Amino acid sequence: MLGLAIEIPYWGQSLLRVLGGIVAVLLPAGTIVYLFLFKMMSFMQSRLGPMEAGPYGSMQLFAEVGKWLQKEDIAPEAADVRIFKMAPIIVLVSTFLLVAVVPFGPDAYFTNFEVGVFYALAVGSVSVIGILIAGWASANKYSLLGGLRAAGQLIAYELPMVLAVVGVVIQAGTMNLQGIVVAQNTGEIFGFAGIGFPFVITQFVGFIIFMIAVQAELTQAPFDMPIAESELVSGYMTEYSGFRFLMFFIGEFATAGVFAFIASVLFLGGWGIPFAWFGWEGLADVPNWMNVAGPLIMFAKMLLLTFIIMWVRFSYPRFREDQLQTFAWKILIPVSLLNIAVTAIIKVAV
Amino acid sequence: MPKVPGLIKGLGVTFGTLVRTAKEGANTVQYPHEKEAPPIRARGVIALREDNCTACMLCARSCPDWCIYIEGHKQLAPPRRAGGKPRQVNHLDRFDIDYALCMYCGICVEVCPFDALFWSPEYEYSEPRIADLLHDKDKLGEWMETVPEAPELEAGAEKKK
Amino acid sequence: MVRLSDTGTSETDAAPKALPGDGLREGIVDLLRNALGEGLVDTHLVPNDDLWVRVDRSVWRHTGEVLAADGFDYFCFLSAIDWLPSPWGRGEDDPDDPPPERSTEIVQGVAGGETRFQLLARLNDVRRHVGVTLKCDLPDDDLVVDSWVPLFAGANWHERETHEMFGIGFAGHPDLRNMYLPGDFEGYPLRKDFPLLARMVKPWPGIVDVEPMPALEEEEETDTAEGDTKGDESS
Amino acid sequence: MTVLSDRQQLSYIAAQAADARLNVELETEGMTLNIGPQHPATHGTLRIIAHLDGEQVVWAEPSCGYMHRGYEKLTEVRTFPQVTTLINRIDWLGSFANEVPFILAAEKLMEIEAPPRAQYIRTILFELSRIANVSLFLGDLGVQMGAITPVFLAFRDREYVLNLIEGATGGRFHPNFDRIGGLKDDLPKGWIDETRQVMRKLRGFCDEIEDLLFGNEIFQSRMRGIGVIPADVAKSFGLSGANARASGIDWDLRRDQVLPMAWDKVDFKVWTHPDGDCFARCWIRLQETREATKIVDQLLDDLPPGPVMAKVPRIIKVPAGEAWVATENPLGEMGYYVVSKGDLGPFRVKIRSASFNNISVVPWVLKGVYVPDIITILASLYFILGDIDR
Repeated sequence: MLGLAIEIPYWGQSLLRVLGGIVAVLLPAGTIVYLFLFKMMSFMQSRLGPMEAGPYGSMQLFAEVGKWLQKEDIAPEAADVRIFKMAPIIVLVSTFLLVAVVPFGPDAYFTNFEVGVFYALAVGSVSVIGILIAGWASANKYSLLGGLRAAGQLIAYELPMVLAVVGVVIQAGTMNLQGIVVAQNTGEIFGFAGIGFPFVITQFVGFIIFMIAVQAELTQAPFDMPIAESELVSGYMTEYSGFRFLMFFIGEFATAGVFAFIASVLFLGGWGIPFAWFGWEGLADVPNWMNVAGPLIMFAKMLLLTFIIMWVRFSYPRFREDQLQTFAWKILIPVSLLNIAVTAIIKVAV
Repeated sequence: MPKVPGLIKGLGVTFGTLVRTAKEGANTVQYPHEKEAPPIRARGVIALREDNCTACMLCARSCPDWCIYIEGHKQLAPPRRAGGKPRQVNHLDRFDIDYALCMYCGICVEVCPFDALFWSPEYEYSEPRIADLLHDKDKLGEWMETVPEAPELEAGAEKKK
Repeated sequence: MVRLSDTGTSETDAAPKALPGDGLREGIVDLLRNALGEGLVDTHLVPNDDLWVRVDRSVWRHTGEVLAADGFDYFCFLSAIDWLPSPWGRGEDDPDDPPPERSTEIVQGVAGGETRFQLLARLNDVRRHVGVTLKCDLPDDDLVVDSWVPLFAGANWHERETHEMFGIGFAGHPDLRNMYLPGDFEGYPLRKDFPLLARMVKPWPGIVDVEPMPALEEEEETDTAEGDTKGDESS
Repeated sequence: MTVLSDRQQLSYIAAQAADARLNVELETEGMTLNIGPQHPATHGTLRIIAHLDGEQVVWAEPSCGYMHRGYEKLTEVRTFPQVTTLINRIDWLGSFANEVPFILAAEKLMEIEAPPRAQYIRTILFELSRIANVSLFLGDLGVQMGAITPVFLAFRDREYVLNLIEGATGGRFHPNFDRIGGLKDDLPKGWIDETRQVMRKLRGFCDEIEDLLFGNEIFQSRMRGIGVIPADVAKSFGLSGANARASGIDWDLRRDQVLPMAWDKVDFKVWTHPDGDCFARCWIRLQETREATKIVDQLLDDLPPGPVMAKVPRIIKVPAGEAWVATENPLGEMGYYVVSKGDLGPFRVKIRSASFNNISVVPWVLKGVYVPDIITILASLYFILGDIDR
């Protein structure tokens, strides 16, 4: 279903996809780091953040990357070196795998996968393996505790996340992410199609649970026990430095961006604008310029969601590990199950 | 009025600070570009007025850290009145303060009976080598330029004699 | 807005209580005298201020028990005093001169004493707002006393510290490891005959004096105070 | 230790028994975790050796001495004026407060008293250093709990207080402003008005911290019921300051003893809390900061005119005698037992610092808690390493 204005050979498409993937991962990561980690956090703490590199410190990230790349690649003596070195790559790869199914426009996607939601949730948990082996292979007690905490936490929060998404899938009637976008933008609320029908309205509970689970999956405060710098120094990342730490770092923020993309696809209407505005009937009617505007809309929505993620991160203290598990198993999962049940009943009834 | 959940209030505090920083500016200063002036009384560095020093050794003896080194010798100075006998005065040969040892307690400045030592609020004299923190009398003399006037006192204070 | 501080989780009797008078401290002395008998060696009472009690080594723990039962259950501190005058002074001697003669006479302080080492401890009564300082003589050849750890858990660290710093043993203490110093450290730093190395490694800068005029050297050894002449002029 | 038979330990034993069945099958073994001496949570170089079973602490013991500077020995080779600058550095966050009890002890031996204006200014500076100290604690509490913002707010507002202290004394951290018989100098012009403004800002900071941290449900769930220290345990370990008052011990040396200071001339509330848990300790400190700002305001209102220095000889020789003076420092009861032999310097000074006693309860209170609670409990006990090791 390639309806592009120009014909591109297959190798060209592949190259474009690779480049696009890298951009789709690194650009949000860089933006999030600069905008939120450097600037928003500083402003929330009544300071200015980095100001020296570039205007308003905008080149700071490049300076940091340059610094990390120069550093020696150190592995602890007792570490299981091969696995130790592999771990950050696994974490980063999972981010790239995730972005593969996110649609950015009618034709601007990497793959159009029928079970996109299922795939996204599945590869999202690959990073657990990376974190667990990072914690284990570092031969450090703090890392080990951090890795174990991360594994327990990510597994616990995978479930509410999946369950929160099920409501959306029921409502959209498809697991194809592109289909979910179309379903939201062609929908109408009691006959009013002016804003489409973003699922956040009906699936608000699911949205909240999804965002909480994302927060936990990203190991951001208040769920940052695996890193917990005041207890475990840096958790599973303690022994990493140089570009391997950089990979974890990019992985952390790129995953935040990608999860925000997915959340905006699932709940906020993704790249689309309400089709009724221009009288489009379906995906086939969407003109080509949406391939340019779509990513921008997605980017704006991603920034909005990461703003909330980061805002919470900079404001809250962290839970204790057992409280986190209690929260997941005793509150989030029952609530999301209830949400599914209600959604299903309404879906069948309407 | 129902109680606002603490989680929401916390978000409000951080957002409020964000807005305030954006509107009114940060509470920090961009150090090498702009500098905050220390208070007048700030104990930054000790300045020496060499003319006043009589090498009486009081400061060196009252220093808790033993970081003041003084050497001096006696010499004849011109008489005070015309036709009088030449006087014997102490001449200062060496006056070193080792800022690597100094605790900045100010006892030396206080005990000095001849007003030869002063506090200056200057603070930018860090050195890459620890030995360079030993300031000799010339360097201590240079700090004299930065010594401020003593501040006026608050109402109700008794004037110093 | 409802503040946490308004929810009033606090209960307190803010009114300051009447300050303890003489009678209170005398009562404590009487109590101890009755309970300890011969064990109470000496007391020193500054009216409305403070109370010192010196007890015999054999009743050290018993004193703690008696006082704890009387309300002195707040453990303040425990340490020791070495009454030997320091053979090193303040470390300001000129290394070239012959070492100065220093008195080695041991003079104890408040509430007297007979030995070089004295145990020092303080207990408070937080309800009556009164404290008592306890002292106990320890003979040089047998620096051991009963531990207070069974009475006051907080004495644990204080006794460890005292053991480390003075070499005083505490019978019944569970664990007299060093707190601060390495395990194989030799000597007891707070004893007066333990030199403070920081004051030994370099001579005092104050030893140096202004060199006299070469010509007048034999005439008079001028004192530092006579350097004033120039100061008068400039002021 | 006898006091260990508490419900905390009983619950731990019960948990152990429950785990024992599992352990037989899985052959688990404990792990020893060294927290410190270089660790983000140890403010300085305290080392906690924790023996863990999973994430639960079997036993934990602090290991001190990484910053032992031997102050008790150092005071013996210094004169009385020289000691003040040294003891500034015991609790380096509330340094002015360290000077006061020593100077008071020396004054007691010399039987002189500072003039009223000096007493007022002393008390003001004492409370300012309490605010500087405790406001940093309130911010640091956030960092220990994983919230990064409060510490910056705390540093921001502590800066105002430090500027005040520096403006009056010349020393930001180590004022060395107290002299036997009074103060080194009077206040500079404009200081009082500035202080009033800063006190208003500090009250705003307390509200902010309360909204951001203390009211936060996550924070409360982390703090409430954790690290409970009952009153009798607190007394037998000699806990003082907010740690004791959080256990319901109504004991504040500002109110409960006669000192030549100005606390008896102001109206303030001594807060206590019946719970004795981490939250109580932190909350008491928050309230104390508020009270301290009010004390400063009241003292500024009726600051008497007059000299700030009593008549003392130029060369200070303290008559032979012994004196014990303790004050309610930011960290708790800080006292000096000064023995003088009529010399230029003290013969022996026993420094009773608050943190040493406060932290000696750690092996007791850490039994059976989880690793994150180690940090919470340590943070809530609030120690300054220089105050432990001296």
